[in-house]
Amino acid sequence: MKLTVRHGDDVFTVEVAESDGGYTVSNGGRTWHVRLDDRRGAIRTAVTDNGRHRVGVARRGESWELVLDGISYEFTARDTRFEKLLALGAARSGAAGRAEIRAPIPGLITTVLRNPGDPVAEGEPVLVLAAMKLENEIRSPRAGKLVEVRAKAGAAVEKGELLAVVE
Amino acid sequence: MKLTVRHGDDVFTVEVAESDGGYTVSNGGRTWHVRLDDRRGAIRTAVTDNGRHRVGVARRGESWELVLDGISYEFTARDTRFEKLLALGAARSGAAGRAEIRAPIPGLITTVLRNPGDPVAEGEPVLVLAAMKLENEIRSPRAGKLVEVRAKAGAAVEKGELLAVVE
Amino acid sequence: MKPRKIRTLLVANRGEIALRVMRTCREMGIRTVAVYSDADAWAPHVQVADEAHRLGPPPAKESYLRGDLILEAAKKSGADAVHPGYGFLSENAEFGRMCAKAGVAFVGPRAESIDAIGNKVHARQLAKKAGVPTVPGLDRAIGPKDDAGAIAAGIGFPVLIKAAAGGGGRGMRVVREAKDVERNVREAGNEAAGAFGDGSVFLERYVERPRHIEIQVFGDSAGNVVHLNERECSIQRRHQKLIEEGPSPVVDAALRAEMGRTAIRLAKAVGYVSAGTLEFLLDAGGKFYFLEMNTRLQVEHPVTEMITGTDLVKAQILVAEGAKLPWTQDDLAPRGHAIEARITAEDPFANFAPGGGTILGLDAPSGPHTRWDCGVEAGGTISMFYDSMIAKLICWGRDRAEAIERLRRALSELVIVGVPTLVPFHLHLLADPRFRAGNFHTGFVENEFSMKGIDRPHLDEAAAIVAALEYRRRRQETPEAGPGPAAGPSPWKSQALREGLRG
Amino acid sequence: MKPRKIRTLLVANRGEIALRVMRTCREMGIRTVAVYSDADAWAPHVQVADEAHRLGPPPAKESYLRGDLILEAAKKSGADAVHPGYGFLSENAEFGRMCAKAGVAFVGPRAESIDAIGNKVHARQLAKKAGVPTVPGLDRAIGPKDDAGAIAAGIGFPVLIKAAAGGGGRGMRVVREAKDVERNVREAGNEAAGAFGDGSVFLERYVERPRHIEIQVFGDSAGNVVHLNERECSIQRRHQKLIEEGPSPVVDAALRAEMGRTAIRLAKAVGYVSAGTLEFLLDAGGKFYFLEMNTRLQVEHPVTEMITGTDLVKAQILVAEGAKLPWTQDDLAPRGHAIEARITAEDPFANFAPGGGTILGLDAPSGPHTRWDCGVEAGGTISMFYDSMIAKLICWGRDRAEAIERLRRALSELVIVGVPTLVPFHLHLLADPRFRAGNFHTGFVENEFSMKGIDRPHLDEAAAIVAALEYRRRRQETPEAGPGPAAGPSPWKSQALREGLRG
Repeated sequence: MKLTVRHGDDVFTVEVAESDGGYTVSNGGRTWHVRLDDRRGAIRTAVTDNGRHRVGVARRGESWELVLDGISYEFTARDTRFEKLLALGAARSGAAGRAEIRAPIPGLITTVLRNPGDPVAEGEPVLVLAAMKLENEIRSPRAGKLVEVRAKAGAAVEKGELLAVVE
Repeated sequence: MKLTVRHGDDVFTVEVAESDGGYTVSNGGRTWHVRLDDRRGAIRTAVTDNGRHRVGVARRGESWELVLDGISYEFTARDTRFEKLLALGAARSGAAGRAEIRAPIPGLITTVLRNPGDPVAEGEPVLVLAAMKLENEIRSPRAGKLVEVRAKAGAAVEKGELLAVVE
Repeated sequence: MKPRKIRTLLVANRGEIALRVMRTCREMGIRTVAVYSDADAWAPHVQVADEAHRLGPPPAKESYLRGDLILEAAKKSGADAVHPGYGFLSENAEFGRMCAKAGVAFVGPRAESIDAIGNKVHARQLAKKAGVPTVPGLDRAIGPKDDAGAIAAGIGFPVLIKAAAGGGGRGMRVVREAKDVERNVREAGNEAAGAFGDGSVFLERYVERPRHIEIQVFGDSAGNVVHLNERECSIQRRHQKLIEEGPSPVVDAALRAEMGRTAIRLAKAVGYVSAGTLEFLLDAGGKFYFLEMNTRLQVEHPVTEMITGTDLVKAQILVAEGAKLPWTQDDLAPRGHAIEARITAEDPFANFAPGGGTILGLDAPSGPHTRWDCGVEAGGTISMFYDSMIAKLICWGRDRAEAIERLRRALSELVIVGVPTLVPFHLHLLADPRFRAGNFHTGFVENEFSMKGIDRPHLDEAAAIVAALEYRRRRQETPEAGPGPAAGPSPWKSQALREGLRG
Repeated sequence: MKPRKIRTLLVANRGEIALRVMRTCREMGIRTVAVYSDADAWAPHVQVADEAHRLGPPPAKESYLRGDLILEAAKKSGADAVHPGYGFLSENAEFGRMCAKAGVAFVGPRAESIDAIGNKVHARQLAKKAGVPTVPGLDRAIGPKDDAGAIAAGIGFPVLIKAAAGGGGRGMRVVREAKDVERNVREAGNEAAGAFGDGSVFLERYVERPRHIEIQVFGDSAGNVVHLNERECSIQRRHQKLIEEGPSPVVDAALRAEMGRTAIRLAKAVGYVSAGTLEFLLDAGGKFYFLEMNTRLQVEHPVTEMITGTDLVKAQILVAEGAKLPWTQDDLAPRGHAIEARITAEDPFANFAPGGGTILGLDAPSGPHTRWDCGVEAGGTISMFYDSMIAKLICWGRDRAEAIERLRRALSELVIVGVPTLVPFHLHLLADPRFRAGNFHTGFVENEFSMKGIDRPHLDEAAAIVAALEYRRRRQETPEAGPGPAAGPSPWKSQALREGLRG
């Protein structure tokens, strides 16, 4: 089976197959042998050529969380055929000039610094999100105009919630 | 809902209903209020009138294992209607004069002391079951004749496996 | 205070510290009462208590900071004492007085002590009076008529602007030039007013590359005070401690004795009862300056418990019952070395951004000389309403090197799924040669240590594991692939586990 | 032995002791190699190791007792040392010699020491020569031509028949009358032959109501030997220890020093290297008699580690590398009190019958001065092929009373689902006034303490909880009852958990 595994901007297109009680994952140049224990819990053991790892494993919708040596990785893993369909869809939407500002963590909006229609520079703070006793400035990912500001001071927001749109 | 809850020879026939975010369990004279946390794991919290307990919970087929203050209880819990059907079936089978000797724990049969056809007294050792570095004598539950001996020396047996029959 | 036995104790806190206090209560045969906000209805501290009462909605102001509701719960449950833990109401003198009025023992210092020394400006004045060295600076809050720039120049640059109330780095600024003083005083005042309801700030000399050394003290109502040695807490970021250890690698027996004597003198000057901590700055020349006193149990108290073989919460309760200190100074010589790593839900690869969520899996470390104080469990939530502390991991060793290696080992056993954690930071820091040599200061993490260049070293390996997991999942979910999810060498085991999870 | 650093160590054991050894290895930067039988393919000790090798089918004789296969695995993995743990090959001198021949360090005493003192008859002879008091008896095995009855009469009744090899109570019988001697000697001989492959037995006076006190010793290859104080192990049943503690409530400093000196003298007489334990009987008059020496790490070694602040496995490895002892005698004075409860899968309500099965749920205790050494995990199996040990729980306190209360608290946090455990026994014993007063002996559990009359005190409450669980289950599984199993106040959480479990 051919899979596309993504972590942020890193993409691994790999061929996976069963072999010898485990799995062979090859990435063109490099090949990994992976064995997994057969329990169902969120913490398992994975054996690779590199050693034996106690890993955390969780799946939420399309993404996998993997914890290895204390480090948390968030991956998506898709069949390459599906991946191609998605790419097709994205090309059609034509939203290349538009950037969405979403809540990176759940929290409370304490201050909205800019209004709809305001011009913003790349990296300019647009609002302040308080979470866990710390205040976090949420900045614009690029220069442009704020065409939409959904965030309201005092509102609780979930992770990923749309806060504002820059064009 | 009316349930019959059994633990060994102890039988509790109770009426259970939802009440106030929890459950009311009444046993004629005594009434318990029980609240349960809503996680799915094998260890939960149960709040009763008697206090708050961290309990172990497992279900295997018809029976529940409950661990409370370190003590493991094995219960069956059945709808009383079902219970009546079972009682009916048992009365029909007419196997009152027959006693089965089953393995109380998984282990290895090391010695078979009696042969089919042998008379046995109540409490007389019939075979020896080794488990966890200890040898356990398995005794006849009543006086009678061994009509069947399934156990074989050297065989591994599961918990509950039929070893012999006394009539 | 008249001696009386505490029979039922309400813990006015949540998370790991509530559990930790309840453990000691259980060991002492004291009934425990938990209080909780709606965010914590089935939290571990609620599950473990003998009785539990709801306070209110999730925000702390509507729940854990509501002294009135807490005392109502105490009355309902017949609690004769309240332990405040740390944070929340622990250093609130007014709450202490409310407890006294309600006839409930407050397990902590007397309200007057909190008043006298809880405010940093008062504490400086008290320290001067008691002959305890402080950082050169202004011994009062800056008023509207003061020429802050001139005062700063008099003290000598760089200066530090600090809020008189509160802590945790809020309202704190370093100023290196006269022209920046006025503006920063104003801004720090606003920040302090917002955070603590008290906008007063003061100035002191900024000590460069200092170490944060604190002395644990303990007093009883008969006026006895002992010290329980120092803790080194210089590994911090934005004034949040990340690693604490004891003894300090730079404090020798003579300095320890001197700092201990100094701390006792100041604690006695306010008639201090219960556990308290005096924070000092230690400069590169080995001179120490009193900074402030924390009038409560500290997050890092297990470090002291491991090296001195004590139970500070037990001693707090005994002293609150009117008993004398359970130790003499001679009983408290440190043995070996202990080190604590705070395990918070912060992502060291994303500038320590906090990340809440559900803990999907949790494997705790254990074994020789390893202590795990945890406030959550698998299935529980790290909520955005409170701090991001998940747990504390503390290891003891015969010497500092052994303690550090043990902590690395224990960290390697810890697996948390569902939220990011500080674990990668700790593993990297503990391997740093400067840290291992004991060569650091309070600015070390922010200015000299970096997580850059170690960005997720196992990325390709992790991707390969995910590919294998995803492959297996697809094979198992596709009907033609075989007998379904229970396939594999041990279907019975999986079956039993699923049934156990169903109920 | 030439000093050489151990880089890779194979642990020839399983369960908690394998994990415990690997923890120290990880702290020392030593690679670990696990070996396993088919019953343990994904057991925790296999998961934690850096490398793992299969030995064979589940029975120990075909796996963990196969010294040849173990050394093959050592060769394959490049291991330069083997740690045997306890049990299995740990006191097998022949295996020690096989290791030496293969150029692999055996982390334990020299084979000659095991030969010299591992056999109880030899040990008695050695003890006499070294002027160490032993129980009056026969200093050689009984031969076919001996008149066992006459020998017994000469020693004085009651007499104890003991196997020269092995331990754990096998082949051991008390005889109170001359007429029973012959038969019991024969039967004990048969039992010993079956268990240890050596049917020789000997006789000694049976000491009534003795206490089992053992001294931990440690030697290095330079001939230094120290003792690490005593452990009291009188709480036992059928010669299986259930609770161990240190210091003993009846050993004072003078007796400790005397027993320690005696133990060192005997250890030096055999040139003892590494960790070893000398078992003594202490009679009601305070006289002690040497019984036997265990030439390995003991199950209960954590008791000693907690009161002395040591890591005995680390010291074993250092000494195996050729280093001198890491402590002097003066470093090893005990601090406070430690007590260990063995958590085995045995049902104290069913005459301690072992009960194997799958561990469906496991909540481990933790917190202040609490150590948890566990060999299994949720989802794992207690197999009938090995002993029924699940874990050891060890607590430290400033004094015995505090240690006991802490252990009770920690036991109250422990939840194991799937197999019966000793927990109810421990809770009941720790509450017993005779135990708390330190007033017991090796026959206490079997003859004076009873679990009768405390048969499942919460039965009706448990039944009510089961009824509520069953009711909920039926409501959730019946379509008309609502939205299915994800119903309840936190469907998202349940959802996430199920997804986490699916993968």
